[in-house]
Amino acid sequence: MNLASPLSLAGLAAAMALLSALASLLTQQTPSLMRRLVMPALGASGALALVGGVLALLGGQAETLSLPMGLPWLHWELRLDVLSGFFMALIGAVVIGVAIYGPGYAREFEHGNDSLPALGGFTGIFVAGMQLVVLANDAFMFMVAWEVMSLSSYLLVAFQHEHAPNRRAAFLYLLMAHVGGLSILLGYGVLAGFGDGFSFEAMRAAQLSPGWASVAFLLAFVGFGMKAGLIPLHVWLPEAHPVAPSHISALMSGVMLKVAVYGFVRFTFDLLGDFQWQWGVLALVIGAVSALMGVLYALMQHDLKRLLAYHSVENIGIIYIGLGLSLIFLGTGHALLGVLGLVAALYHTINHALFKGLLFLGAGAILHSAHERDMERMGGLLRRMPWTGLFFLVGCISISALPPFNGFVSEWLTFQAALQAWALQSGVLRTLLPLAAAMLALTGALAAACFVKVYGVAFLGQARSRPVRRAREVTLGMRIGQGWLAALCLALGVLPTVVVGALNGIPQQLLGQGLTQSTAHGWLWLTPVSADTASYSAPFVLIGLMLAWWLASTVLRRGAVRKVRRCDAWDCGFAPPNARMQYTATAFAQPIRRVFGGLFEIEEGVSQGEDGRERHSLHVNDRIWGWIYLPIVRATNAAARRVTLIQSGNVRIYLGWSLGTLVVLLWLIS
Amino acid sequence: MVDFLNPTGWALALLQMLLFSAGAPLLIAWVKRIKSRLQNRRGPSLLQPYQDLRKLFGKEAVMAHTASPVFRAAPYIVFGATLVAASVIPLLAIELPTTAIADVIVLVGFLALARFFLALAGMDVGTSFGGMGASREMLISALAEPAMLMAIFTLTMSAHSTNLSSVIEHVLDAGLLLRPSFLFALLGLLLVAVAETGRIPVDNPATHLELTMVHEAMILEYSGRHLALMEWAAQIKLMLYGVLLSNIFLPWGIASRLDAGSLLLGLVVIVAKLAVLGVILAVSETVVAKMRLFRVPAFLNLAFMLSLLGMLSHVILEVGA
Amino acid sequence: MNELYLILALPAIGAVVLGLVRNLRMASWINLGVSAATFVVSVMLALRVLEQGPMHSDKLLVDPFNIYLLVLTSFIGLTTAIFSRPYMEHVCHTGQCSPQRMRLYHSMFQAFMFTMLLALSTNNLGILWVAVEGATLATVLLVSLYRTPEAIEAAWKYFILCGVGIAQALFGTVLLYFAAQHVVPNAEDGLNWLVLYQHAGELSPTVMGLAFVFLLVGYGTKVGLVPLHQWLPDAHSEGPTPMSAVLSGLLLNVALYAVVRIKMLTDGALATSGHPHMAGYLLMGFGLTSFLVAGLFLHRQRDIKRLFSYSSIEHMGLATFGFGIGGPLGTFAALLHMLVHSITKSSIFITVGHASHIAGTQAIDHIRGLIRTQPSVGWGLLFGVAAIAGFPPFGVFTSEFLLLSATIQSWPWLTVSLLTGLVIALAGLFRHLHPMVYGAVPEGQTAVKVNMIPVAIHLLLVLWIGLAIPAFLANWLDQAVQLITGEGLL
Amino acid sequence: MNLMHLSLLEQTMLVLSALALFLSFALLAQARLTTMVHLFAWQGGLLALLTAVVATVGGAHHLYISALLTLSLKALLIPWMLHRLIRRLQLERHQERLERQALVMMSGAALVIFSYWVVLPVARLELADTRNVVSLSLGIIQLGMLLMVVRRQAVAQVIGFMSMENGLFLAAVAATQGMPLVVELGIAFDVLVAAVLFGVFFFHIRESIDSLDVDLLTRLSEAEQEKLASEAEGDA
Repeated sequence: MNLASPLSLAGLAAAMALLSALASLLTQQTPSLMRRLVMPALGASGALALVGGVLALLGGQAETLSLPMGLPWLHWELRLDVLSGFFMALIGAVVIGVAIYGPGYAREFEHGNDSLPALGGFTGIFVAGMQLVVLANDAFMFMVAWEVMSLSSYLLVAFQHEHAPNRRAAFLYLLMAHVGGLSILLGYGVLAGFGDGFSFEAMRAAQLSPGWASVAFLLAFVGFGMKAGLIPLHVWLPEAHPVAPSHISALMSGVMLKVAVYGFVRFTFDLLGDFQWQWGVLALVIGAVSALMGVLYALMQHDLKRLLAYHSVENIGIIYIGLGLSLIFLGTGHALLGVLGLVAALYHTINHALFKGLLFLGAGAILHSAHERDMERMGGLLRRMPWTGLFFLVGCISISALPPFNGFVSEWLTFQAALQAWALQSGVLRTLLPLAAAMLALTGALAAACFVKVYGVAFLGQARSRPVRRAREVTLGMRIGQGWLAALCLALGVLPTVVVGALNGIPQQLLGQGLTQSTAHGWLWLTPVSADTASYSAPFVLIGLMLAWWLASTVLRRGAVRKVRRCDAWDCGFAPPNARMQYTATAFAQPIRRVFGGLFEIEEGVSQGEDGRERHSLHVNDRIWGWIYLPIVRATNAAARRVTLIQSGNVRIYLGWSLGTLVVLLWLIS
Repeated sequence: MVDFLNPTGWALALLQMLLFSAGAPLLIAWVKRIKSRLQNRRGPSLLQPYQDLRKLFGKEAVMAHTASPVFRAAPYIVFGATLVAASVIPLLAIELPTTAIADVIVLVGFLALARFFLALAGMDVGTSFGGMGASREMLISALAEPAMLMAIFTLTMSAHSTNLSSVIEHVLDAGLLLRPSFLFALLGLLLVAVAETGRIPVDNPATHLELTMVHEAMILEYSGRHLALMEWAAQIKLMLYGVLLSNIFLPWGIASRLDAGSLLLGLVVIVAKLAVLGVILAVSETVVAKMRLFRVPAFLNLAFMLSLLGMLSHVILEVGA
Repeated sequence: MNELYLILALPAIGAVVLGLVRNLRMASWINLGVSAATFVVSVMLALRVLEQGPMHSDKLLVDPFNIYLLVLTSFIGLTTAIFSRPYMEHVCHTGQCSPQRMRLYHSMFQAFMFTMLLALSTNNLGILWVAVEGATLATVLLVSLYRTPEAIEAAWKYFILCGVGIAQALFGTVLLYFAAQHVVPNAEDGLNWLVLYQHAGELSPTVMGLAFVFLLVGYGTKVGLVPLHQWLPDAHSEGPTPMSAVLSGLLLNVALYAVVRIKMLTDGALATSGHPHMAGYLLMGFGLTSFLVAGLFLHRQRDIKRLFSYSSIEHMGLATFGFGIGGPLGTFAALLHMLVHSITKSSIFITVGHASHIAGTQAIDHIRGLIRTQPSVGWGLLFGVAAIAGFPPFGVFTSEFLLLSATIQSWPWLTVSLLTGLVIALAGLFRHLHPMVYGAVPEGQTAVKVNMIPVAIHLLLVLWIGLAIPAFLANWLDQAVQLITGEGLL
Repeated sequence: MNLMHLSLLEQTMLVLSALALFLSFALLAQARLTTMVHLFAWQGGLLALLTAVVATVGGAHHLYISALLTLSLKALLIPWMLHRLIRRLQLERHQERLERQALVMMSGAALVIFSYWVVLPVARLELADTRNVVSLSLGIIQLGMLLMVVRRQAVAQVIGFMSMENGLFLAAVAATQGMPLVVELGIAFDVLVAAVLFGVFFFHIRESIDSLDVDLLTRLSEAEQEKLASEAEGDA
């Protein structure tokens, strides 16, 4: 096959990632190789993935390649079709940013006892694993790649394992990842049981009874939801994502969750086929709950990375809302609207990959130059790190779904999908969908609140601690890495028509139907269903805003006094404000905490510090943990304690067991 | 969809944008006037807001040492976003090219964008009041947004479109129907509008009493042209909601053809509607007292409930209607 | 056949010679040499069998089923010998064990290898019994090598329990012989495997059922099936680490091998009777119980070697379950699982040996921060455990994957319990592993001289199998499957 | 079955096996170690005799060898070794009263009945001319196990183990007229080695816990670890 074909590019991408993993073994002796060899290789992998993915996405036809690996009767087979092409491109886009950003960030590990080979190596394997998951064309290879992805990311979570919380997080992550993996495996098992064998072709051909189809769907939903971080399966996510090195957090939150979404889409829309609207309802409800709870928990955080991790839960929720809508429409026979939901979900998928990656890189930049993750100790960073500040602002606007950035477009599409509820027969569904849309609206508004808090507390105002006051702008590479993602955020926000046009290939392939109308009126106009139902022209919006700003800033200023005098803040004439008088993140979230108090487990109190001062302490905990997970842990430990009674230590009792077993067996067979 | 090469359409859009920016202060003045009348005061002249704006534009701007570029950019962004939002709403006529550029959801997006930067500006200087105002503003808007969208969804679902022109057209074509869903939606949207525009009982634009401020707290540090832009934006926002309410629920009189006569009619009608709305607002503000911040959620839940009722009654009572 | 005789002769002679050699260094080298020679010869034999097909005399027998176990056995014997050289030297320097006992150790090591190979290659079920019993006798003194009270207690339990168990097996063998006498032409070879296998259909079901139960209980004790397993953790944890490696890498396999051979006969005999799958059901029951119970046991461990011996029980349970399910896929999976488990587990025990030298104790609570103290050991342990816990790309995942798919095909609902067990086991392993490998270096813990080459070899092998099952191995296993189930997979 | 149809030798065979079973009961009941050794020796003797009888009945001449083997090994050598051990361990006077002796006896009887019930279908097959001796031998085996379960004394346990071996041997002889010779030899060798090793272990145990009471051998138990664990949790 020719080397320029998308698939071979994608394959090369995975190979390059593995290569960078190998290369990083050399960094033990010469740390500088991290900068000079490992990260460039990773970037190359990303670029190849991006190119190959985009080509496949536009090319539209699938190609396969069989590798002499795996089981003797089931060789690994790579397959690059439109869907996997899209996700390859997504992975590539973020990986490029990370690879440009990485060297500067990894420099701090060159001295100190964290091992660079581990960092580079596992990163490479991690990326390769994700790319292979997307490329896999049989359940076995899929599971191998999937678990490799989990394992390597687990090792990256445990990278700085001196800190006990990191170890705990890694353990929890590994455990839940394993549960999820097994659940997925079981789901594939059901499909394989009805089809013949574990190759995806066989599974597509499989004819399932509705009952078994639902079982398979549930297994897949749980399995992929576990990785994607749907509530209530999300508890590992806010623990694990923050403790990894920031560019890894960007990969985990930005890309790995999307790989989970890929798995779900591949499983449900491609392999499973004939849809039932009840699935959609499940996805919709869980998605809506995840979105709302995710953003609410995020609002309660003051650890920046943890906050971002909770926002991943929120955005995954939004994606699943889109998928749920799609399933509902498909299940009730409205193919076109189903396509709309799917496209909205996929659009949000790539958007979230971009801006969440961007935000994590920004958080990493802060961590890198101020060594601070706690927002309560930040402040005024915009003046110290203007570029990071700018890019972070872009991220904030995008994730808050504000025009003209990308986050808005996908949420707009989701709304459009939800608003087509009138097409449905059942009145219940017709009310459910707008309700979900209202939840989505609430989520969006709360997200905006949350990021006003983040940006206002971290980047605006005055510095709240010395290291933050000393913070300096990060290296050029780290800035470019962020800038790349920021630029993409804007581009996807302004040119939605192009993106949707490209995305169209996916439903074409999976469902045999695309959004015929969406781009019917040229690249300027996004008209998902039809022109008079709804239309959105992002370029014009951008132009309009620019125009208005220009108007306000020039026309109105004509004649006005131009110069600006600097002096102390007025603040209603109180004493000039100092850093400690600023509104803190906790204070900012207090009204919301009070309004939604029932959802959190709040421990608030005043304690006597060792220096005799009174200290106010506030802990907001996840209720889910106590509701679901602790009981399981207790049950396991109790069972383990019971079981140890077999091993009493007295040899006579052991003999008794032996005799008893014999007698019982003899009695059984007689 | 409307043709975009029709210059009159664009001219009209530009015209109504100007009308918005020009008329907004007048509306405020009108409301103030009625209020003071109701309180047995003479009240300021109807031109007072214009004079205030002129004065502010004339003054030099003062900024705190700690203020960042965001603080400086915010007024322009807020004003711009609000203005663009306003340009999307059919004021005099339906056939607006701009309504195709941005539908009602985008409209909400524009307002959210403005709010986002307003709140950031509040946080920027790092005063306690600014933060307080931002925090409260975001809470209120967060609670208001679902109610607002729910109300709008009620309309859009019966109109099968989120394009404001189409919605209004739909209502016009349907003729005068007494729809329970619209009734509830209207009430819900009214409450939302009160909350979003920072009027009593949610917020009191006339006070600088620290603990009750919301909007004022955020623009506390502004002065000169910056302040002017912020104030102006707020006024436009108020008018925007007024027009939205009146033109969506009672669109009669709005020009569906682009000739001078109907446009003039449209102008007269909209002025009348806004005048009435202003009176209602003034009356309600005189009879109702400002409520504690933590009563606001209840207020907005009521709004949401009303909108939800609207949606339900649409689904249950008006299917196929 | 000559290679086969050579394979048996080498360790036998080695045992005798090593019994006489006084010089410790020389002894360990001889031990190494003999193991290496055995391995080489077994590989040669394997190649022969691969091209010429099975061969047998009336005493000995080589078929695809046992040849792969033969190679595995001699291979693990070799790597363990490599590891045991520096390890036992270290033991001697710390004075845990006197030179003449080292002589015993080396000689018994080879004696054990001899019994293992004999048990695998014999064509006579009686000799099979004798060999397995001999394995017990050879290892019991090694378990008590350090002469600590614990060691002696462990050895005593090992001795008594396995002795009693094996006695049951003998009774089973007698019954088998009894059943055979009336069907085989010549009563003398009533225990000759091949003959029996030819006449399996004619054996009286009643007697065979009875015999199978006794043999299952007997050899099952050696496999470590719950609730007959109690000797296993003790013996593994108290014996010298190389011993633990071979015990859990080889002895369990050989015992399971015996069980499977018997099952083949029983299935043949019961094929026409009322409940043809009786043997399979019993194996499934025992396998599942062992798997789940052992998984729970993992959670409460405080001794690192006990921990991994329970994991051995768990995996043996899994393999037994696989054989119980039967069918080409299940059997293939079980065979593969035996293979990868013994490779992985022996490598883990080797690493654990080093780890306990680094920390100076086997108590999990005192083994800390291995990765920082000595990265090779720390990562080795981490990856070994990841492999045994069934993470790809290591081979254990492959076998477990196949096992699961076999289960889904025939017993869909059992998969749930299997998955639960896997998760419980994973949690049990990693909750102990984490503090051991991660974290900062504790006070006074220093690196020691280690030889991680065997570990690397083992893990690479498992990795290879996990990424791509080599064709020859696949065919090999497939022939074994054909032998056991009658139908092939490929 | 009807004794009438049996030849005298066959009848003696049955009598001998019955006696062997009785001896197992006696072993179960006997408190004094030395006496147990004697009983064990007697059992071995009986087996040897029985083997010889079977040999003459079935005309299986290789059985004479194994009869000789048994006599020398089970009746003379091993008992002698045990005696020496007991003397060197100063256990001549050692007595171990069984608690709940009646219960043990009853369960022993129950086991015998059970094994009879188990083997019944086999006997029904009428394959062997030596009717139910197999079930007797199984009974002896199970009694041996029972003995090991109820006796706390290491030596007593070993005697139980050896009497199990006797049971096995009886089974082999009665059911199949002995195993193939090579197997016989192998078994004999194993038993011998086992006996020697047991001897070694007595001393090891003695010096480690200066007693031979196996109930004291409970260092290695999860229950113990359980206690530690709970303490650890208590500290934490």
